[in-house]
Amino acid sequence: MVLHDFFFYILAAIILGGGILTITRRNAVHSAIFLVMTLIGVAGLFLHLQAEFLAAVQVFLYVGGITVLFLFVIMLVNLDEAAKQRQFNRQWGLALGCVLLLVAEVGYFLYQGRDSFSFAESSGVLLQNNTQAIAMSLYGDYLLPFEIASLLLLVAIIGAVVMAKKQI
Amino acid sequence: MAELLATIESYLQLPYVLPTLYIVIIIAVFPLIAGYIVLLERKVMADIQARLGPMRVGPHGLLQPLADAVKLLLKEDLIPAKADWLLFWLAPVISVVAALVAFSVVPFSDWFFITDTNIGLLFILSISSVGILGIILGGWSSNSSYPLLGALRSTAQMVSYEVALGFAIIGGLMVAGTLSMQEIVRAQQEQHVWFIFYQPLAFCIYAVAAMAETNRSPFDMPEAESEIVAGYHTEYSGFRFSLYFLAEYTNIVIVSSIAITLFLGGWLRPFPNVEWLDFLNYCPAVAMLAIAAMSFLGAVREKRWMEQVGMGGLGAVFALLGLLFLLPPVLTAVQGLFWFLLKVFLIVYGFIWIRFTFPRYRYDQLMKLGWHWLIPLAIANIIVTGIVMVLL
Amino acid sequence: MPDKTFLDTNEIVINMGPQHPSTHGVLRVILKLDGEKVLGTECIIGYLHRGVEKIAENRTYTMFNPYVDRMDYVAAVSNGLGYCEAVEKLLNVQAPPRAQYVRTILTELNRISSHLLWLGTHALDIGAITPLFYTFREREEVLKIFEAYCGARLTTHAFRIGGLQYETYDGFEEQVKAFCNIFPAKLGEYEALLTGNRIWLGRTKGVGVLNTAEAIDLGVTGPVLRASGLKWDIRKAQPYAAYEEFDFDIPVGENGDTFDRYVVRMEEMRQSLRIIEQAVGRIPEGPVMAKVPKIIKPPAGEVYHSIEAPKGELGYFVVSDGSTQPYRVRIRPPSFVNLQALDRMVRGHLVADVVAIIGTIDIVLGEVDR
Amino acid sequence: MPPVTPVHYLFLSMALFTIGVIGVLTRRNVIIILISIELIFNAVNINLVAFSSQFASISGQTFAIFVIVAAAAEAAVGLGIIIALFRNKETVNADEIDLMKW
Repeated sequence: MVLHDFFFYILAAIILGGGILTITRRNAVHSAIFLVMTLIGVAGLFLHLQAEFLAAVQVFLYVGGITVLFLFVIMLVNLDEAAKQRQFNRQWGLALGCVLLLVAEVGYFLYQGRDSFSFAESSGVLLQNNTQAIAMSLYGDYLLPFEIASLLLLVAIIGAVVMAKKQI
Repeated sequence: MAELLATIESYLQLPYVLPTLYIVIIIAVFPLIAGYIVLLERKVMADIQARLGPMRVGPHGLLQPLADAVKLLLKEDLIPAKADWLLFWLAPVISVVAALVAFSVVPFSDWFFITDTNIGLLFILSISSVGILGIILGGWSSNSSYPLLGALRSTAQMVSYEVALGFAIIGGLMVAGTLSMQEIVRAQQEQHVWFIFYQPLAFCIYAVAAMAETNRSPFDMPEAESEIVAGYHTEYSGFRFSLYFLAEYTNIVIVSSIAITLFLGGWLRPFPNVEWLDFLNYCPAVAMLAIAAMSFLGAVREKRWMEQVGMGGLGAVFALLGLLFLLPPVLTAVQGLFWFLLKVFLIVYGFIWIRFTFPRYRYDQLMKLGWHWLIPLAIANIIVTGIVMVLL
Repeated sequence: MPDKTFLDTNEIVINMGPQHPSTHGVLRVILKLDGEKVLGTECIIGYLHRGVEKIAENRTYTMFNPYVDRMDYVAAVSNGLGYCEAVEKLLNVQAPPRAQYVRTILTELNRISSHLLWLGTHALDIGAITPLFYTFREREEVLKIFEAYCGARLTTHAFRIGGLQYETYDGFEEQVKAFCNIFPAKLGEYEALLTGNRIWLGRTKGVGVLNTAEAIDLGVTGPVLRASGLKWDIRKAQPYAAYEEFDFDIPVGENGDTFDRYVVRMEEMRQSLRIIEQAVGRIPEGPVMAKVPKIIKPPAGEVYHSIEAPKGELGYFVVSDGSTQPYRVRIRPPSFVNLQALDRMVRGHLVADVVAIIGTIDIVLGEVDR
Repeated sequence: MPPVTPVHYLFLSMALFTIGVIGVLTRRNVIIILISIELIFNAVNINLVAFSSQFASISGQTFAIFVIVAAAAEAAVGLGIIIALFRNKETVNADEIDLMKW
């Protein structure tokens, strides 16, 4: 299983590298591109965990949908001016300190409880027919949340249109 | 000798060997095929427009793609001074990679495919949606007005038509009951029907949306040369331009492959379950021999001896192939591949035909067609299909 | 990344041309846009100005004749006809009947070739690539007739003051008849590609509407005016050459939109064919040149003569002071006047329609700029 | 090196989450803040899918789909707000958008 683990570390490197570059770039388009790198890394991780359907949805919706939306808005909104200004706000030191404290805390707990985690033996079998299983779960157990999610999307569409339109 | 064959066979049994071999074959051969699709397009265009088309390089211009490739590779590689060079460099690569990766689940025949996952079709859709990034970044990074306008138009068009495309595909998927490309073809074999007969509306919507998705005329708004010069690749030249070109033609083949797999029986021959039509199995051999005969006839009519030799050689190659295909094991092996490629050829021909027949839509008309007609129709199609499937 | 963003400005101004594939030459149009909607235009012309009218004052009447071919270079025969007839009017000379007939045939052939060129490029602007090649195939036949007649294909210099320089060549009538036989089928071919096509209808119907009153106010003439519903054709209103003797209809549009202008021009080609068919059967025998002195020295005076060129009313106002050179030649080019209607036609339409509307006016920049 | 267990995924997820939070808290550009929120969503998704694998239950993946839906809705509305904001205020810097009304 060395190869298997090796892929995990590579994907982790891609995800974290992409993430760090995402939040440090001056140019928002570059940020979006490194976001794509992270997203594709996460999709690879999903494949690695045998969540194939989710991996495809991740690429389809995130990379093909949300990122394109971001790029669209970045092009509509002129960011040349913004790229020349100061990139970080004034309380960045405080924010960083708090976040590191949080990380230390969570990391400590995770490290202490590391032995209680292990992959289920049957996970490979379960995920054989990944698409069907997700469909059954989505349209069976979680039908109500599914409908609510569709409603959420509808509201989001209307909200976005209302806000972005010049005159209504 | 037998030992060697045994060794080779044992290697071929290894899990990654065959797919890797196919990947190499596809990546190596496909640019050439794309070049010949361009030649086909130019020849068909010339025929429709009462001209001859390329005639100079090789007999009947058959070597034109090679000449074009050399020309494009040797062109100066221009990057506009104020362009974002990293993205300018990356954008065509994204386009090409996204287009070529989609081949990994295309079932060329019952044995010639790289992989067959249970999300095959969804995989192609998601990968081709990554290709949009290549276009939008290419337009933006050029730092010029026309490419930016072209990229915005292109993206809006592709995102809109992706919805219609997805809904049309769902119609076919409901009948097939699987996302795996091989299983879809097998389902058509088991149900004794091509899904185009169950889902004619979905096929029509798919065809229109696919044309828009690949930016082909009459939906070639992003490249409308009378309005916005050349759209998102205005600033590209030489090799990078050829990458965009390759991506465009790859996408055409990909959308044709989806249409064929989902609606037109994939690598199955027409009427695969009707026994008295088994003589159709000899079509590959007959087609090769027919091409050979036509090449020989053409060789006789050529004036220059070089071209006579060229056409004659071509005829000889095809005649040999035809004779080879007459061997039963070879015939069985090429059967699926032949029908798949024949169907791809016919659909690509249709694309070209439409391009040189119709005027171009206006941008608002295009959006209206997509949102007012195709998407509602596709949704209605899904609902009707669902009701019918529940009732039966 | 343009300097101004698309969001913060309601109006953007973009420049189209003079190097743009669909301005049909070196027209420069400044477009004021709201998004993709056109708020107004301004045409900048003059990139092809050669001072034709000024040249006329320094050349003799005969020497100036070839210059007029260079104005509307796709309808050179019509230009020549107008100029020759204007000077003939000044001289009070009548070209002999045989010359009149040949002039009519050649001018109508020229009208067909000009309309064919318009059709091909107009369709190309709207994105239909193929009609261009079909129309050029037939235009080639017309140009072959010109070439056989006078040795030139484009700037023909076909006519002389007082008639024709050359007798028609052997086989002229047969060649014209052969063209008349094949052409109706070819017209059907173009219409099969375009007329009923939904995309074509969508791109042309209701686009660039110019109603009758506006058309008259702006002084537009030719097919643009007739498509707006006014039955005005100088060939009928003030017949010249041999037009009086032939039967033909004036096609008229109803809505004055791009589609009507397309239909009117297509029908005009049919009517031109009718005229040619009538004329070619009965070209009278006789001389082709009237008695005109070697050195043309018209009496002092002035004359205005206009003809129905393919693009509209082409008028020549020639003032003579009794010398061998005209004192002043003023040319009323149809394209120049028709181009004024562009602004009225494009307002409220999209950028893509601007291309279609420039095409539908059928301008030739050589004539606009002179 | 020990074999990869869900705890590795949790650490990865935590790191990505942290990067996202840092982005949200320290950047001035609103669009990059939104992008950072996407990073946080992805961190959550990694967790969900890893646990789905640990407990051999598909629910985790189903919820990941809901998260993606929420992310899409958030992006659409968020970018709509940014466009409206930019039209009125000509800036995308979060610390300059400090009035309730203008």
